[in-house]
Amino acid sequence: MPRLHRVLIANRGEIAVRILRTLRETERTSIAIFSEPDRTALHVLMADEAYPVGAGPSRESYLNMERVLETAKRVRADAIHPGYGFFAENEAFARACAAAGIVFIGPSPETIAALGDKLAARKAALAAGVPVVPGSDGPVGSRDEVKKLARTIGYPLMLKAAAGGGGKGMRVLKNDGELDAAWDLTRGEAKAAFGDDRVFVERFIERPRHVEAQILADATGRVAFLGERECSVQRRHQKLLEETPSPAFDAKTRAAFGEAACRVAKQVGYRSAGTVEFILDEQRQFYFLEVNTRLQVEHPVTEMVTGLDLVAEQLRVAEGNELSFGDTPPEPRGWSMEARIIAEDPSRNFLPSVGVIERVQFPQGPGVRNDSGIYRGYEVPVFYDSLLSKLVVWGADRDQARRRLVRALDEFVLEGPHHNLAFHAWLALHPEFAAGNLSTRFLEDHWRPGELKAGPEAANAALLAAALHERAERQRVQVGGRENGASAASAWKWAGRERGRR
Amino acid sequence: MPRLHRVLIANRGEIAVRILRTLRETERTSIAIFSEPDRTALHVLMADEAYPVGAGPSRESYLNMERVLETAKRVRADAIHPGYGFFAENEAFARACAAAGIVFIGPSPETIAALGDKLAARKAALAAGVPVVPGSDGPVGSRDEVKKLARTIGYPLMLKAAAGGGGKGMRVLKNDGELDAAWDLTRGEAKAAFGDDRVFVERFIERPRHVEAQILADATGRVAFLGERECSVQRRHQKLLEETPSPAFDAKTRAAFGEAACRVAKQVGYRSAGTVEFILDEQRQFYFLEVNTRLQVEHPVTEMVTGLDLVAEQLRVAEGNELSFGDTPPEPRGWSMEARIIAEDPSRNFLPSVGVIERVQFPQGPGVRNDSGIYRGYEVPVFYDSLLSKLVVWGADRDQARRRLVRALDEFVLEGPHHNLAFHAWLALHPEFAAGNLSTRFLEDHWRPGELKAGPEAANAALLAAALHERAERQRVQVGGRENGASAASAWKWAGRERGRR
Amino acid sequence: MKLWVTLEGREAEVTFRTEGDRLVVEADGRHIEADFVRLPDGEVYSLLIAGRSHVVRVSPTAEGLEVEVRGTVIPVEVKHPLEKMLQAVSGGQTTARGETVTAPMPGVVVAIRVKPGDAVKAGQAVVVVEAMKMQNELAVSHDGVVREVLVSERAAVAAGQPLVRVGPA
Amino acid sequence: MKLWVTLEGREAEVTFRTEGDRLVVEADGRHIEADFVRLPDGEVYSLLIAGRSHVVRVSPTAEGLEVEVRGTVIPVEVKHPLEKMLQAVSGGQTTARGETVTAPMPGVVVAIRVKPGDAVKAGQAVVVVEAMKMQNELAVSHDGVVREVLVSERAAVAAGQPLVRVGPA
Repeated sequence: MPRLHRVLIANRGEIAVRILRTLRETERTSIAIFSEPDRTALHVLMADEAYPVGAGPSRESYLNMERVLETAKRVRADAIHPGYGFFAENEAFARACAAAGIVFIGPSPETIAALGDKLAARKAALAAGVPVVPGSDGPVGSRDEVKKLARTIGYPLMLKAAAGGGGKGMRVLKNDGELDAAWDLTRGEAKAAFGDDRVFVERFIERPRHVEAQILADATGRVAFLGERECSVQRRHQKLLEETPSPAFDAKTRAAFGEAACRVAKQVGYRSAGTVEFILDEQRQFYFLEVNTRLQVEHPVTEMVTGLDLVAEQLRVAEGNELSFGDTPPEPRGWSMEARIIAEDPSRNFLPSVGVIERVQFPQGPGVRNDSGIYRGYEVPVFYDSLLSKLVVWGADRDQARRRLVRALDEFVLEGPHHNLAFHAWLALHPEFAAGNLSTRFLEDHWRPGELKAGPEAANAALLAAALHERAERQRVQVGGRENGASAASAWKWAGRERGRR
Repeated sequence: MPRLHRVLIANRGEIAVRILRTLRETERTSIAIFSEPDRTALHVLMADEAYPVGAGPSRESYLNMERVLETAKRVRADAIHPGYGFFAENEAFARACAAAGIVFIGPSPETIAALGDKLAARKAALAAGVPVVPGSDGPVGSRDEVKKLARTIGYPLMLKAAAGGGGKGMRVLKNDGELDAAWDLTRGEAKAAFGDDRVFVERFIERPRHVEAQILADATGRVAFLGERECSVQRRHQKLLEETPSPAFDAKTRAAFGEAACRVAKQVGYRSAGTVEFILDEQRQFYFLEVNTRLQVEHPVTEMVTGLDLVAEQLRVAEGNELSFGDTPPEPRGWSMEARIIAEDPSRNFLPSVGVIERVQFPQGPGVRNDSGIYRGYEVPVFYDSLLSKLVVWGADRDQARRRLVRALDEFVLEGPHHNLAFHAWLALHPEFAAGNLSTRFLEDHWRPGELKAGPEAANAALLAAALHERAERQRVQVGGRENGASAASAWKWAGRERGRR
Repeated sequence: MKLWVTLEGREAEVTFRTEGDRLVVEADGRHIEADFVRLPDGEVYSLLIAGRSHVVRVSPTAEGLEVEVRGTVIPVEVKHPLEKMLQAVSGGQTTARGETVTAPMPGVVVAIRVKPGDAVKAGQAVVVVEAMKMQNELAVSHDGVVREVLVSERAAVAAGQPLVRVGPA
Repeated sequence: MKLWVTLEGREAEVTFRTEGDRLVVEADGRHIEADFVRLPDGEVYSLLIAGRSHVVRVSPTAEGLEVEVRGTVIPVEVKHPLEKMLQAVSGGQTTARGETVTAPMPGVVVAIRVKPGDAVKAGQAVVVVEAMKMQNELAVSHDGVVREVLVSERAAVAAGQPLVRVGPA
């Protein structure tokens, strides 16, 4: 297999930037694609080449299979890297690439098909002798079917989109009543997000940990386990902070866990980088959840402790070469955490936010890595997801990593959309987090609106800043500038609404 | 020894920022000091506390011993970290700290005294059985004395300030004629930089490599060798790019080298972090040069491959604790390089530059670390040295590190003063550098003015940019806006001068 | 200069003056002095309060100011003497006025949970808007009665567009 | 619009027009088209030239423009038709005019190597200024004769301050 010189990145945002950095470091030509509103996106500015693929909505550009493939052919791309989301786990796209003589950087279409459907994946895991969470054997067609199942498995249940992933299209049901409310909403989200409204159910574990295995398999079927990642801190099934290793693991658990993950991978003849997701119950017994046949958002924490470049390894595999480390992956060193910096407002129930990045200063210094798709003056488009940047830290042990995260968050300047920097600072300083007592219910258990109150010293500083602002504004401010007292008062009332608008 | 809670940083710029990051990560109070022009310097903005110590010139502020110590006492500092430069290698300051009951973070005053004087240091090395470069046994009093010495050792000779360091106050003499020219200039620089115009001479090795050993010694006299750093790429004895490991070393050389460095350290009862500098001749025989009794500018490359935080280790030693790794330092992993980003103009013989940082975007992503003292809108003061930032990269091997450096330099945006980003890109791409063929004469051998010519593609882009600029300016530009042709012409002539002014 | 500043729910009468780079503030009995300088980029101030270093970022919003201190955003309500007086006159029983639920960002209405005449309780979700691939339930902040529903399901809505008007209970 | 652009020593006659976000340039026979957009921060343009992505930063200087492309700074001299004509008239024998050596940055004069009347050769150092702890030798760019020395040793000088005037040989 010849060297892949020209690689098209069928993605955008931070992951497109992440991929093109490796392309540049391996002296390949990086080819970006962009939707109309993304003409000024960072991945377009940084790429060697960039080509338009349509209008803002994903379906008309990044998910426009014909347009993307036509572009790849026209610009003579040797390969396509799908990143995550979009076509990353799309069997048809992978097939179409092969048909067009373009290397799809990822597993085979057959593997994607076998694992993309959660139910087929469950079967594969069972076939490999890996435990799974009890649930429906296939899609459930009606509320009643679910209710019947509930009699045997018992509530709480999890209602999940069959084609789902990334926490979208999932709801917990505590009783028949909640089912009635959730049924349409969940299938609606599934339809909107994946164009497939089939859903299934499985037993809901009260306080599970989400732990996943990073695997890397070469073309000859050799599978390497690169350590676990704990992604328990989530909100609405959306991961917020990931780390490796898992504070819940000892060497024995890790060995069994890695061995199980590799069994699943071998069962389906896996190739390239992938993630086998498990949940741990309160007894730390792990159950297979699903396989993500792609590079994961949180892959950097694995890179920080192994020193590997997972994108570079994917390219090696796609070129038919063996992995850079042969049979023995490097010993993980130290601890790494990733905080997802998202455009949302923690003080308003994490409502998504948009707008122009007015100012940004990324934290720097020892043990800090930023993977980002934003820059000063860039307007975050409404069409795509609200991940602005990933703040990744490394430490010799968990506590150094955690304290470094606190330090880095403190340095991080981000003005424009609302963001969750202060939330992450709250999290990193929370005694239960510091103690490693995590579960996917961490927020339900510990987060309360108003957690982000500033201390008295900060309040004093804010008071002084307000005075200095008034001094600066003195000329422009007319006393009573708001037409009348009533509307001044109404400013109060509207406060909530208004803040969402920024 | 009690924990050092309140640590005053008797320094400024990137190293003050570097130190306070570790203080924050180890949950200590960071106390900055600042000169008048540094009121808005980054270390002041980032510190927990900050106190003024006088006017712009170093002698009136950062080198004002009474003022600094008085401040440290008044604010109840437990310890002072001197960084590098300023009081870092000042015996009297270290003594005064002790007298004031403040812990000086560094070696003992006696060690500083023994090693601060290059001639005493040579004696210590000889006593430890470590080879030194042949030269004068003490300061030379006159031109004639040097000429006499030259008869025995032979030209070329190196004329060096006895109190020197950091490459300041050094000149190479090829013959008696050059001596006459250099004598006053060198002693003048020595006087200006160190307040001590004593100079000495030693044999000048034509194409030496500069390789240094990072050592770390605890209070009980245990000395650890943390690997070498090659700092051969220099201009006017000013290091420009450092890396670890050295491409000139094999395991055998490294072992002998580390062992020699530790012998010197033990000979003088060294404590805390230090650097033993050697030069390698063309036969890769190493000769002791000097010991820097401080944290080195280039210490981050050692941190990148060992995973250690050298400032944290210094704090442990200052608190009387053992090193974090006990007796066995971590195995170095991979390769690291540091490029010094300096406010100077490579296209004008590296003339120092000043001005406001109009825009800055640090490179991000995998394996990249920035240690910097600047931010957007900050005005680089003329009083201090012109190091703006340190770009540090890590790679699994030298070539990945080098290609990552190229990638990071390409991402780096820095507008305002002239800078040497393009120079570093030239260096990192130079075949001799890529091959690891380094010496302190690398620039004399390979650098020519005009090396930074842009390629045809960049020239086209520049042409288009000029057109777009004119379009944007169309309204404001009056044709012939410069009063007349003569002055338009003179704009040419003045170009050189003008560019220096930015 | 005199101001009323509401910060974290507490309102205080604040008087301040500056002397060169010194700022002197009196707020309900407390006396605070600081060395201040405005930084070059944006409305950002460096404050040294008894040696403690703070960088504070000020951004005006519709209802006043947001001041960011070390990553934490602190909403600050500032009123001037006259404004204060007028508000006193108007009594400021803000909750009696009802409210309008607006779209916080561009999106598509995927569900409307109420119809005119429905009684709603504070915190009750009345509309679901999908934006950035998330479905967001928009709730009322006070008890009341739905007066108007201004959009229909599947409608694309702009940021700030009124969706539902609610009157006092 | 027509311009004369000097770039890396070569002068070219350039005509260009824009159509929406397309830029069309003709420069000595070559035809270059690009998709362009000005980026929000500074005078920075994103160019797509036949798909190749370039971010170019433009900063005006005393003698024209500096355009930065991927870290390399390219000085660009731009002249307008009239300016061009006038320069033709004035013959532009720039080197015959002599020059003034100025301090490139604030510093202290530590040595003066010439006196009025001395003949100097291009590249010869005439003054040493210490700034940022480095001693910088300032040279003349053309042969000539020293007319005036405007400073004395130990004098503190400001950026751009004239130090030595040199007349034609």
